[in-house]
Amino acid sequence: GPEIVAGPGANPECFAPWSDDTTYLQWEAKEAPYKIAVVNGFVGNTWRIQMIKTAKAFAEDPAIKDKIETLKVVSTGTDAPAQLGAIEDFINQGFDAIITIAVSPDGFDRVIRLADKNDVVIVPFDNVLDTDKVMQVNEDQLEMGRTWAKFVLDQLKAEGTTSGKLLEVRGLPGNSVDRDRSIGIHEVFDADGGDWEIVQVVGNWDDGTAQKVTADAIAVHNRFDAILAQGGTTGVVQAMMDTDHPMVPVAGESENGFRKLVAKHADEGLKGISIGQSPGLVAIAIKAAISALEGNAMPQLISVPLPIATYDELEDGANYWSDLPDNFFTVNEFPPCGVNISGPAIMSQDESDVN
Amino acid sequence: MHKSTLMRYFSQNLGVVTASLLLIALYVAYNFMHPRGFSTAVAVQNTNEAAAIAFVAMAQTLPVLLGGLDLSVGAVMTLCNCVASVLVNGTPGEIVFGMLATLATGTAFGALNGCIVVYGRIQPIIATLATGAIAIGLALIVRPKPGGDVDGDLGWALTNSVWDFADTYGLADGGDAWWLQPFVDIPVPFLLVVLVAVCVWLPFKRTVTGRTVYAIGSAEGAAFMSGLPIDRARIAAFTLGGFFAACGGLYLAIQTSSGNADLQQAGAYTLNSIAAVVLGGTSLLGGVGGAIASLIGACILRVISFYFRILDIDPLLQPLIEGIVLLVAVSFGAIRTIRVRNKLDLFR
Amino acid sequence: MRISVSNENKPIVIASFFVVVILLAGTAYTLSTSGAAPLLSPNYLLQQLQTGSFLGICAAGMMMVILLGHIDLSIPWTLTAAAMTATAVGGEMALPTALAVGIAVGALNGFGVAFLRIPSMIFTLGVDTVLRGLMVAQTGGFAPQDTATPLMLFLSKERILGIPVAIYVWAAVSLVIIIVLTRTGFGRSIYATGSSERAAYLSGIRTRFVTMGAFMMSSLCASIAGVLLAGYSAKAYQGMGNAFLLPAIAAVVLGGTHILGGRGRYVGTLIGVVLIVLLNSVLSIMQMPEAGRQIIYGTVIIAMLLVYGRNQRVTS
Amino acid sequence: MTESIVEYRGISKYFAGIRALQSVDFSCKLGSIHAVLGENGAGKSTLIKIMSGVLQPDAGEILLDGKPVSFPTPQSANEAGIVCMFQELSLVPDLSVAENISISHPPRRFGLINRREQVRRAEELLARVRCEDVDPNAVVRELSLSRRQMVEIAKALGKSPKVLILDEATSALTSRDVQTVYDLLAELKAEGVASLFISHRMHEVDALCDTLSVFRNGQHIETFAKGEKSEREIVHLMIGRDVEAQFPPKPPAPSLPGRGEPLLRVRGLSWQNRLNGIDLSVHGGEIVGLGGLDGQGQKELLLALFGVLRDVDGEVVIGGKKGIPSSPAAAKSAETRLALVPEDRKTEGLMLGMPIADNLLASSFQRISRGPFIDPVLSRKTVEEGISRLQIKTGSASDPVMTLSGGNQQKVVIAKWLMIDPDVVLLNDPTRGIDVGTKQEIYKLMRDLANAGKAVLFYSSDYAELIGCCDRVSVLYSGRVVAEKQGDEITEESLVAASLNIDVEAA
Ligand SMILES: Nc1ncnc2c1ncn2[C@@H]1O[C@H](COP(=O)(O)OP(=O)(O)OP(=O)(O)O)[C@@H](O)[C@H]1O
Ligand SMILES: Nc1ncnc2c1ncn2[C@@H]1O[C@H](COP(=O)(O)OP(=O)(O)OP(=O)(O)O)[C@@H](O)[C@H]1O
Ligand SMILES: [Mg+2]
Ligand SMILES: [Mg+2]
Repeated sequence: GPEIVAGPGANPECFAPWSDDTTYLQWEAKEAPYKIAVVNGFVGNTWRIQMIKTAKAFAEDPAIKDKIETLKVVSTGTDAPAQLGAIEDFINQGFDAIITIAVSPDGFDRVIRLADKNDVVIVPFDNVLDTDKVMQVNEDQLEMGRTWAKFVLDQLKAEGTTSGKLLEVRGLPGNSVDRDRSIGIHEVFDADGGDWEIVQVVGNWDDGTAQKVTADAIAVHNRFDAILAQGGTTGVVQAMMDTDHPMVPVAGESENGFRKLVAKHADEGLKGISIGQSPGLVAIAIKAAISALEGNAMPQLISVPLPIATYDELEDGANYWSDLPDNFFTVNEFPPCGVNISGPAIMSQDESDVN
Repeated sequence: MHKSTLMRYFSQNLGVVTASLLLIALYVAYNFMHPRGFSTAVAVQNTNEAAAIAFVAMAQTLPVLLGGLDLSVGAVMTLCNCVASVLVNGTPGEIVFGMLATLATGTAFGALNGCIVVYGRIQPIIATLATGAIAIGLALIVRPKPGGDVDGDLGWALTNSVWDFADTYGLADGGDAWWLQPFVDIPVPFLLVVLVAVCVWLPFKRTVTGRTVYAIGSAEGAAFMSGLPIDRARIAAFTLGGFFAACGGLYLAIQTSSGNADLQQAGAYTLNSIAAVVLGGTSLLGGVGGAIASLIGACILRVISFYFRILDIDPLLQPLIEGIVLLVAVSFGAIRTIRVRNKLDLFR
Repeated sequence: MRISVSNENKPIVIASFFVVVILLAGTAYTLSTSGAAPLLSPNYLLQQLQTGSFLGICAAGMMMVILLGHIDLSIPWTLTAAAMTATAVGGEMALPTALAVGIAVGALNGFGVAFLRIPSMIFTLGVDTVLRGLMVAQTGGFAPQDTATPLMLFLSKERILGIPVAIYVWAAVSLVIIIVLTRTGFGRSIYATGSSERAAYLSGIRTRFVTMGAFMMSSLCASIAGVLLAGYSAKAYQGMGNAFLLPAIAAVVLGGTHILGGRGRYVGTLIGVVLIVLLNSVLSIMQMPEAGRQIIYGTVIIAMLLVYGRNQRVTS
Repeated sequence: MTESIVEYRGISKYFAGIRALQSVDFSCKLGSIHAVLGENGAGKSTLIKIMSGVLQPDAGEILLDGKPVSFPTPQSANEAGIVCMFQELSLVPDLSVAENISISHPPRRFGLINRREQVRRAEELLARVRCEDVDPNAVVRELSLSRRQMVEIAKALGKSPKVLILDEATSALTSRDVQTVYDLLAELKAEGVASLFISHRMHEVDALCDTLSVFRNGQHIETFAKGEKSEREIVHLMIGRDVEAQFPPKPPAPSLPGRGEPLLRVRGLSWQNRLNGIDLSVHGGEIVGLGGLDGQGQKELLLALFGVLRDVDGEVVIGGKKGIPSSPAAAKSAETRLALVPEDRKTEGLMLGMPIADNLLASSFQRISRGPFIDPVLSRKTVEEGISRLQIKTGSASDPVMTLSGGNQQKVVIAKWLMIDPDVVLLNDPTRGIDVGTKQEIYKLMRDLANAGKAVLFYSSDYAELIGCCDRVSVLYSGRVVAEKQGDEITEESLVAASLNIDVEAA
């Protein structure tokens, strides 16, 4: 298993520690090239597909191509034993590192124990584990919630609104990401002291569901002063427009569709902020795994900066694409890490492919 | 003339026999292709992965034998998983109590299903669609967020080989006793599944109640006229199904040391359990088949997914291939259709 | 032609009664908490029916299959696949493409169930998985266009005479189904086949084609729902059909269709859909947490089936 | 005579207002074989279902050995020594013969079923009913109907009954098995067992029973000892009127040559090992019977002609069209116009839960449709015609067909096929379980069809019917036609001899 060492770690611009008390882990160095596996859970949505394609594409990147002997990607579905089994199987097969999006934030004790026994580096990202025994990569979900809330608060204050009714569209119930983002949002509004009523609906991070629950909420409550959506934001805005709800500030994810709508309607009051959980995180996780295998000291929890774009920063062709589908996630590049795979480059082999 | 016993067994159990052969072929080939094939580590990993679905497939078998379907098995398993994640920790006494309470929860829920079906006289498929929702609701109340701390030693002991089990609890000289040697390499989850199958299912099948379950699925009217205890058998079948689902949930909790009231996972388990039952050769019309067959069916499902890890298949094509393999596997049932010479035999 | 037996109408009457109860309970709740009664406003109801039309159309198709004593588990991804291919093709051909996908999937399902005689429960499950795999591969390989065409937008969002077009579409589908079920030999053959396939076959009914036809209608309905849903969301996306399977089955059964086939009236299915849509929206107005929602959902289904009267005990 | 073992006092039973039994007083005595007679729907099955715990009476009481009892379930009746063989068999098709025979009280060891002992027991009981050829380990589904009935009898014996009830339990038995049953019942009688015997075959009742009870319209009409009344009187009691000739008169046998092409000609028909080169022809205007022991290929022949079997070899010409229809739908098409009244009306002839009207129309949707749409006026007219033509006794055409009595259900099946105006009518034992009155109507109908120029091919397990109805009889033995009799040659002896494949002339 890894040793706990003192920082700083390698390449701190890219592998930024989560906080000051983040510990550092160090594995014994191994000879390149490495065998790396990505064990995904569920596969039936665009985000996951984009993530898988990013992983494949990143492995072909000249900077790391030589360090990877094989990159294997499997999707196990939402079944925890299948995911744990796949990880264990790769350990048995002698893989060096395993990147994973955990189906459940717990239950990895056994595979972590096995991985440590076999000196395998496990790197959970996106849906991370409630443990400090492995190196993990994520964006700060709490911070994301706070940023959304601060932005909305600022917009409202600028209009002179200091109290009112807000709509919060939450994600998958029970998920830790959903929980953290929501906590972040409420923290800020509670601290503000204004009289804010927050109506919560469950949108499952899915456009259709989010659209339906938003439409229902608008029908019942008539008017909200702002909307904070964890995902399915395109659907949320769509519902606003369908119900002729006045354009109000919206905080949301990084779907291309949402950014397109914000760019188009910002003047009418759709002041939006778009922060995304990027499918590109997988690339950073792979990079972190390689760095760890090379024997570098690594932060136990790596914080990837939030890719924020507010309505006044949107630029067609740079951080959104007006001629491309709604459904892919815009933010995918992390320059400090040398990860430069843009959404459109991933999701379409060539530009002519898309209209 | 009377056929020989063996011939008769084969002809009457064609489904199970084919499934077993298929499983053996698939599994042996997998081990040959695996860099560490035919080793305890691989066997432990494989059986761990298959245990929960095997239990759930056994749970699904009973309602199917009755000629119905239980759409709540996945949900009941999830509920038990959540209950176990809360209760199975602390002193050895508390742990044992937690395990019993978990099994009792599933068994009770199964009995509830049975009572609704029998006394409410609602079709099982639709009754369990509803009770499944209730089970998930309860699971969410028990465990609103995934997590839990199931006893770690227990988790380690039950998810490894017999040697590790003995080692963890200091039994049989820490696993080194001479009499244990022939067994040290057997994975514990394998033993657990076999134990439940042999000690619960096989005796059940050989009681009048168990036979009544088959009789109901085959011809309910005839069963009633023959003076068989119909209601008791129905309730017993659902109860036993609940017990098997609870075994699955308990094992899942021990394996993942946590509980997760995940709706999608519950749904996936239910659907996979049906697929496993069919692959094992149990007829969805009822009356033919058994839990052992479903167990084999569940293993086939799992082994198929093992192959994605050793073959080089484009990850984005994996779901497609998985679907096609499933479709083709169940389409083997069509061979019977093609062989039928009297078309009336098709409408059973 | 078919003269309804009073037993068949009982579930319909009871379900209608429940619809009223739900409306009143929901209104009582909103009146007591916010002093308004949005549930009774025509606009809110129309909007609920507009989103309910997707479920309604899926349930209409599902009913054909359930009348045969089968079930179609491939609805979620049939819907999704139809919508995704339609938007990918785009333009004039979008709608015909969606319908063609529906018909093709239905033909495949029907072939597996009627000709290969694989239990529908498992064959359609397999088809669903295959379709999901295809859509994953398609999204990953070809970066399909996903924006809804203007026609799709019109069909699900516009209003004519103040009523959403989606509701007209639902009404049209319903009308077609009612006519098929009551006034055509095909429809009567569905009932006959569902009641006893053996007897229907020996009566010279081509039961295999009847089965194929019913599955094709089911998938066709799913694809229409997919088109509407894509129009409503302005785009097609993975997993858009996931929310429709179990509610569609529940709606059909709550409407009094027998899950083992042979019996049921379409009006019942309509009311079943309305019931489920209203129940869902009342629960979400109450901001009921997921746990409570699931429990209430299950309890309502069981309670209603108990009220409908229990099945005959089998004694011979 | 001995004491009555079971006694009914004022038993009544209603079904949704329909009277099935009305204040019935009835008793049966130990050591007697007691026949229960009555037309379809007279209440016989209801009577014995109450006795055996399947149904509960609405009024009245049952005395067993003089003590009032009630049987809430078949199990409780069994425990009291009342064992019933139901009209619809109570065997479980997917369990083995041995399991079926000891189904409710299997031999056990350590609380679990002892399979070896179970097989031994089955062998013993099968030997008692002279069915050593039945493998106790065979699944019941694999057995023919007649074998199943014998297994059912073995199963009943295994419960050591004090009262044994046979509700049309012998309807599919061949003469050899019937003889076995006779012997058995005589044996049981000697042991003091009371037997209740329900059958629509008068000659069986005559040969077997010592006491007869007649039911009509849910009422017990009369009980008397055998020989007190003539058959004619008994039939009068049953149906409330006199029955003239049992069979309609046959037309004089025309000479075969010079009648032109037969409507149905079969040459060298073979299928699996069940049909081994059948030659047969049926002309318009004649009724041809299929004779022979049960299971010699008669049913397969009818199914093959109707397009139900796959891989049938041989040459078939139907109404000038060559070839075997590929399915029932093709068989009934305008070109061949074949109709089949199947063996088991409940599962093969009717959609039991559907309205009578829909059942009547099930074969003729095309005929009553304009384009794809059913013409409501035409369909109503067609249904009314069908009901009145066969005098089906129904309340409303929209009632489920399962509310009809057996005979009327059978009429629905026949009426359904008459609607397509068939040229060739195949009948598979159409009078099984049908009462005397209805049987007559069916015989008359067959003759009318023949007189209208149709060809009728008719299988029956009852020799009397073949003799009374048919212009010609082809006797099948192991999938071949071994004899063809016509006119006066059709006698019981000649048919029996041919069935056993004995050459009478040579003997
Ligand atoms: N389950 C039932 N539901 C409604 N009516 C019934 C039911 N069982 C019997 N009946 C009524 O009782 C009458 C007597 O039926 P029963 O079966 O006893 O006649 P049966 O004498 O056995 O006739 P068969 O000779 O056809 O066997 C029937 O005509 C029918 O109207
Ligand atoms: N659901 C029902 N509703 C009304 N009447 C019924 C119903 N089910 C059965 N019956 C009546 O019960 C009687 C007895 O049923 P059973 O199944 O014994 O038929 P049966 O008349 O004896 O026919 P068969 O001569 O073919 O044996 C039938 O004659 C029928 O009239
Ligand atoms: Mg009867
Ligand atoms: Mg009868």
